[in-house]
Amino acid sequence: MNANILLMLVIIPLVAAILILAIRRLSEIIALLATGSMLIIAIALFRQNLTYSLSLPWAGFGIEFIFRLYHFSAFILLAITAFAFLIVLYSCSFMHGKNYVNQFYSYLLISAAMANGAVLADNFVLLLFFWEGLLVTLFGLIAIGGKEAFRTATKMFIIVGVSDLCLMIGIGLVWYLTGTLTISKITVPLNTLGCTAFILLMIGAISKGGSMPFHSWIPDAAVDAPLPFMAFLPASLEKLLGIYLLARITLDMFKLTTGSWLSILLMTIGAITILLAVMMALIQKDYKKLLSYHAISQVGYMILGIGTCLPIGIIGGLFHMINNALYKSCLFLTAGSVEKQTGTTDLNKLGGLWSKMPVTAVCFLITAASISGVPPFNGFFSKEMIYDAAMERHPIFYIAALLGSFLTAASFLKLGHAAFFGKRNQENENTKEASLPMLIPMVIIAAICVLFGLYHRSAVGTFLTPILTEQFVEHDASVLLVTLTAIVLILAVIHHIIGTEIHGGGVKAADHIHHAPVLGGIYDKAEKRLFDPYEIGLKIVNVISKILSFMDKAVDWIYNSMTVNSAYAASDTIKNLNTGNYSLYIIWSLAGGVIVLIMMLKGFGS
Amino acid sequence: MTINIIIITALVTSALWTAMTVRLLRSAVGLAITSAILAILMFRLCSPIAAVFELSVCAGLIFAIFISAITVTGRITNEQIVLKKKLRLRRFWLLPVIVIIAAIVLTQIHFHAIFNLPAQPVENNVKIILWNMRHLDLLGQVVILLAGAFGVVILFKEWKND
Amino acid sequence: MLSLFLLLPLLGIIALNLPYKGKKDTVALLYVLLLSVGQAIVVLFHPANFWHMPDFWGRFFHLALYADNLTLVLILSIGIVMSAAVLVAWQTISESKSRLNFINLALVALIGMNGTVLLTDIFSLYVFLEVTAISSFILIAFQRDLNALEGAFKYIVLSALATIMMLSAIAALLLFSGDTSFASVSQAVKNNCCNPIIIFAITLFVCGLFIKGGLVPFHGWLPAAYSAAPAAVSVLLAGIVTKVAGIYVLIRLVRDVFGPVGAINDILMIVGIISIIIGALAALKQDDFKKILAYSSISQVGYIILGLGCGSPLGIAGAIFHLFNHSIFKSLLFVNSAAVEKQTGSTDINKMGGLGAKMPFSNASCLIATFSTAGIPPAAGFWSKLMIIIALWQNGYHAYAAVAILVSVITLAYLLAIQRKVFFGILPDELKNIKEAGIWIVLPAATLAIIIIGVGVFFPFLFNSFLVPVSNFFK
Amino acid sequence: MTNDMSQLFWMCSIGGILVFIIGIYCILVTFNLIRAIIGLELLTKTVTLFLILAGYVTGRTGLAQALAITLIVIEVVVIAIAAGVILCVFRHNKTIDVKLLRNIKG
Repeated sequence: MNANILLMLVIIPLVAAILILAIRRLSEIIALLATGSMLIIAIALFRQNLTYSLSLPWAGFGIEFIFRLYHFSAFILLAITAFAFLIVLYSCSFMHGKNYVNQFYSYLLISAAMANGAVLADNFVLLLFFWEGLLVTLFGLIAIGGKEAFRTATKMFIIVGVSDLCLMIGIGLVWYLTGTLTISKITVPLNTLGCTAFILLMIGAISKGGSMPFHSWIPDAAVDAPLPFMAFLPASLEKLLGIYLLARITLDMFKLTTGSWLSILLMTIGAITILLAVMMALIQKDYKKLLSYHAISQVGYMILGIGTCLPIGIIGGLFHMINNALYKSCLFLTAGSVEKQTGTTDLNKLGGLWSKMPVTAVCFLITAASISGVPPFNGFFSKEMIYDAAMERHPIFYIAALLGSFLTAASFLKLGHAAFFGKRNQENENTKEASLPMLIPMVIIAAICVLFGLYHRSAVGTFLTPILTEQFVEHDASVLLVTLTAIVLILAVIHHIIGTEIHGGGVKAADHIHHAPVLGGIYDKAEKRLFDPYEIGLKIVNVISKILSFMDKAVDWIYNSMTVNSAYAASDTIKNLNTGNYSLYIIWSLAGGVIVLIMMLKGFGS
Repeated sequence: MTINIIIITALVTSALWTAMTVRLLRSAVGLAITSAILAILMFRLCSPIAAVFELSVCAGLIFAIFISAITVTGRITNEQIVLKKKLRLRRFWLLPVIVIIAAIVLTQIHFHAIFNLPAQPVENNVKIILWNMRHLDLLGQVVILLAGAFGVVILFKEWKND
Repeated sequence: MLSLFLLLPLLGIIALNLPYKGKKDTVALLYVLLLSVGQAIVVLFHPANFWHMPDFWGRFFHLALYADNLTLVLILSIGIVMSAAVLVAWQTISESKSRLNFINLALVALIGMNGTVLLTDIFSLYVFLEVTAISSFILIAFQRDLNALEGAFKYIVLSALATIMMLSAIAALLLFSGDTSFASVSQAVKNNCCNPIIIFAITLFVCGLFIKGGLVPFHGWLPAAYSAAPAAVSVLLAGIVTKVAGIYVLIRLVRDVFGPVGAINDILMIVGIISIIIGALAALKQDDFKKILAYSSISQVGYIILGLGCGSPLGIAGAIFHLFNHSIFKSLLFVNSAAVEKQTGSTDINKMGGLGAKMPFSNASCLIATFSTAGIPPAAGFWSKLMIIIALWQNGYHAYAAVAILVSVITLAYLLAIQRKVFFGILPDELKNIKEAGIWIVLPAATLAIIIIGVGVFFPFLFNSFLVPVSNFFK
Repeated sequence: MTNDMSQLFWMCSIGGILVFIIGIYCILVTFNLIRAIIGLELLTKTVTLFLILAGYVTGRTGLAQALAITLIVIEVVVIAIAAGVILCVFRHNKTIDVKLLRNIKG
């Protein structure tokens, strides 16, 4: 196969996106065709398992257009294209009849193109180009949700923009340190500057992944943006990209070792993200919002896994990445089905849907079990690997991860209970199962979850092990850890049952945590977005801007009175000097000549 | 040497008169005289052909141009001259002073220079030099004369509203 | 075949003035367009056998002509600006006889300018400067408008002063060189570089050229002449005449003939920076479209001189490039002013407003020229200014570089004032029925705008193929 | 010989410089356009003198004469054009007063 095929992965969706904008009526078909053909190309490339490299002349100055395909990127490509295809399929039904359908598809395809490009890019500037392109489509996808969505979009734009700026500076630093922009050739020593560069790049990567503290736009977007967008971008695509980049910088470029403090930093970020986000998730009363906090929380596991710098942790992190992409997108899709069929995602208004929407309910059950780490679903195995690695580094990380697991399970018990079981709401009597194009992607993803769980060894062996340079032999999970996990899960169930008993209802099963003495206050503030770095930043910026505006006025005044007025005064003087009398002009010329002569003779003297 | 000094003094004097005299017509005559004296000086500086040119063109043609210009713009009456004399004197009295001071200062400077005399005898025949070696200048002259003709046609053309 | 640059226009003048009847003005227009576009094309496509072909006329005439890369740049600019000016004249002058007169004089100016850039003799230089100057005097005065006459007279007086300075310098140089060719003058200056008479002569010559080029404080005639001249003449005068007569000659003499004698580089830089500042400041509070452009011209010429005075190859290349750019963007601005003047009958920018909607082409091209003048990418002027500023910085003239950058802001301010007052804002009632200027104004404006953008965008290619050789010539 | 030459040169130069001063003064001070042109003419005389002088002292009278002749021809044309401009001004203003030729200011 020709290496030019790599270009097709970017060109096909772009062309399709333009076509969709032009031909409104055929948007679904074009999108399906485009994503389908991309998927086929990606499968073919993955099966070939070769390393391709494509280099085209571009801007010069070391900025080259290089695409490089190897095992890791082929795998990510496969995942991206597969998700793109499934989500487009789902959207065919979900988005039907809504406004901006063609814009939605077009942005979605451009996002896919940009993501493909970013994964394939072997040059940092090229990567940045696609990365920023993704930012733009992200903005567009959120913004088509409506007026409130525009605010969220702006919020996202600023948060991601700032972290992308960090990425840019980091790239600049790397360039300065190594003298090259070709990613596969870069090896950076971890001295002070190297560490700075790593942190900057890491910020870019994990903020794309949605880790704390760059997360706060995701829950907002969950409310405002079209749902397939959530399933596609924050749930799967962004995680894939962010973690892909994180893995590449930690594994290939900086060669982080277990001894480095950066590893601890990563693990700490991971652990904090897991805990805080899942705490927030636990108290949510909205299907989509709850999921979106989990989307943040799960990133923590991946960062924790990769941050351990142990083979098993890295493999676990990457495995968790793909697993999370699977079950999280499926979960969002079930949310979409519920929203489409019942018209709401408020958990208080839902309930007892399992008999009405059995397929959705089964899919939800499988994926919820998966995310909670119930064996034998895939989430269990990846989490076990991360636990293993975390335990090896320090028990505290393990405990954090395990606690996260407990809360995850608890929150999903609550979600499932509230949405699909329990008392049926009167309004939902006439609810029907979702349509086929919506069910197919859910079922496929749920099936993959089960398959990955059952055949986790071969999945890891096929997809992930080749990424590592060193030999990795998967060993059986340690009995102790599995036992602890099981205990935790059982505890979660018990907690849920007790909670339901106390508060009388699935939705309120976690209310005692919500209203616990200290936590209650914190939760209230968090709900009011007091802890949102963006909001805090806005306040700070407001104060600074007031100060600056005052200073600006002062400077303006000085500028006006000094510079402009003096320039005008000088201008007037010059105008008045030009009297129109040519004798005067002759005198100027002669005087100028005399001065020039004196200078010449002085220069000649010296 | 003495003759040269006399000629140069005469040149300066006539130039001064040209500048100072009240009547424009006299001024033009003064210019012609200055040209003639310059021509004499040029004769003495071994440049006869240029001197003839100077005499015929400057003392002749340019004098004619000035005379015609002065007649068109109108000659002034005697009363106006009396009136103007005082005003002019106020502006021009400084000129002879400056000239005399400059002359004294300049004559005090001891000037000595070695000039670059040609090693081999050079062609000094004006005709040969002008006609054989300076074609570009001749071309320029032709073009300038053409331009002058256009200028005269354009600027001296009768005015329609006259 | 270099003599064709002089002989073909001469032939044209003679043929046009033969006594016969017919549509002389159309023929004349086509002929002068053919010549000026032709000379631009000859430069651009650079057919080797044209430039190196032995001169057929050389058997009869001794025209010691010589062309190097600097000459080529100038020939190109002359061709472009001349064709623009002639087209504008065609639009702005309606009378057939006046058109013919204009074209005759334009041909004279063409001979003068081509001769000036091609010749290699310091006295012939004077002759051809006079040819150029005399044709410009008549061109300024030829509508016999009182203001134009005033401008012409001031130009005549100051130009005569410059001529006399240069001739005295030639006489003084003749004392040492014994000949008037560039080579022997250069040799004489080299051999007697410490002689006060030589220094004096060079100073006189350079000051004469400062007057011709309109640098502060030698600039008195320039605003009057530029602003009072008929529209088409302003294009010609501001675009190319003073650039050839003053700036090109300055570059040629200072670099090739005199060499860096005494403090000449310092003087060039000081005069340059003073011109930049004074020109820009004076332009700031003008009400007259053309006068703003005239002062802007002074300021921009200052940049050229500054680059020249900096002395490094990059600086000189920047100066030459800016010379080219200046001739393009300044003629474009004057074409725009011609369009506005033709349509509104005035050049007072306070009486205008909102013309942008009515005259979109003029507006857009004026904006492009503004960008080029102020040095905003991707217009061509950005690169030349950048080159000059980098050259200044590299040679340690940080203060000069800073001032050059600062004045760019003032440049933008006064040019945007034109934009704001003329093209934006509210359309006065008396200008409601205004239309875009005719095709012969729009066409050159569009072409010049395209050249500016094209040169700006393709600058990286031009840099190596075109500009580096130009500066290398001086080594 | 050279000393004599030197002396003659200097003497003529003094004459030229004095005429130059007179010419410049004339242009600067006069209120009459025609006299301004006469001043210019005086300046040109100086230059002619200088050229011839330079040719004489360096023994290249032929070249100097050729240059001087060219100069004289050009000078006539310039004077003619200037006179034409003055006549046009006279037709506008009915006077040739310099003070009325100061419309373009600033």
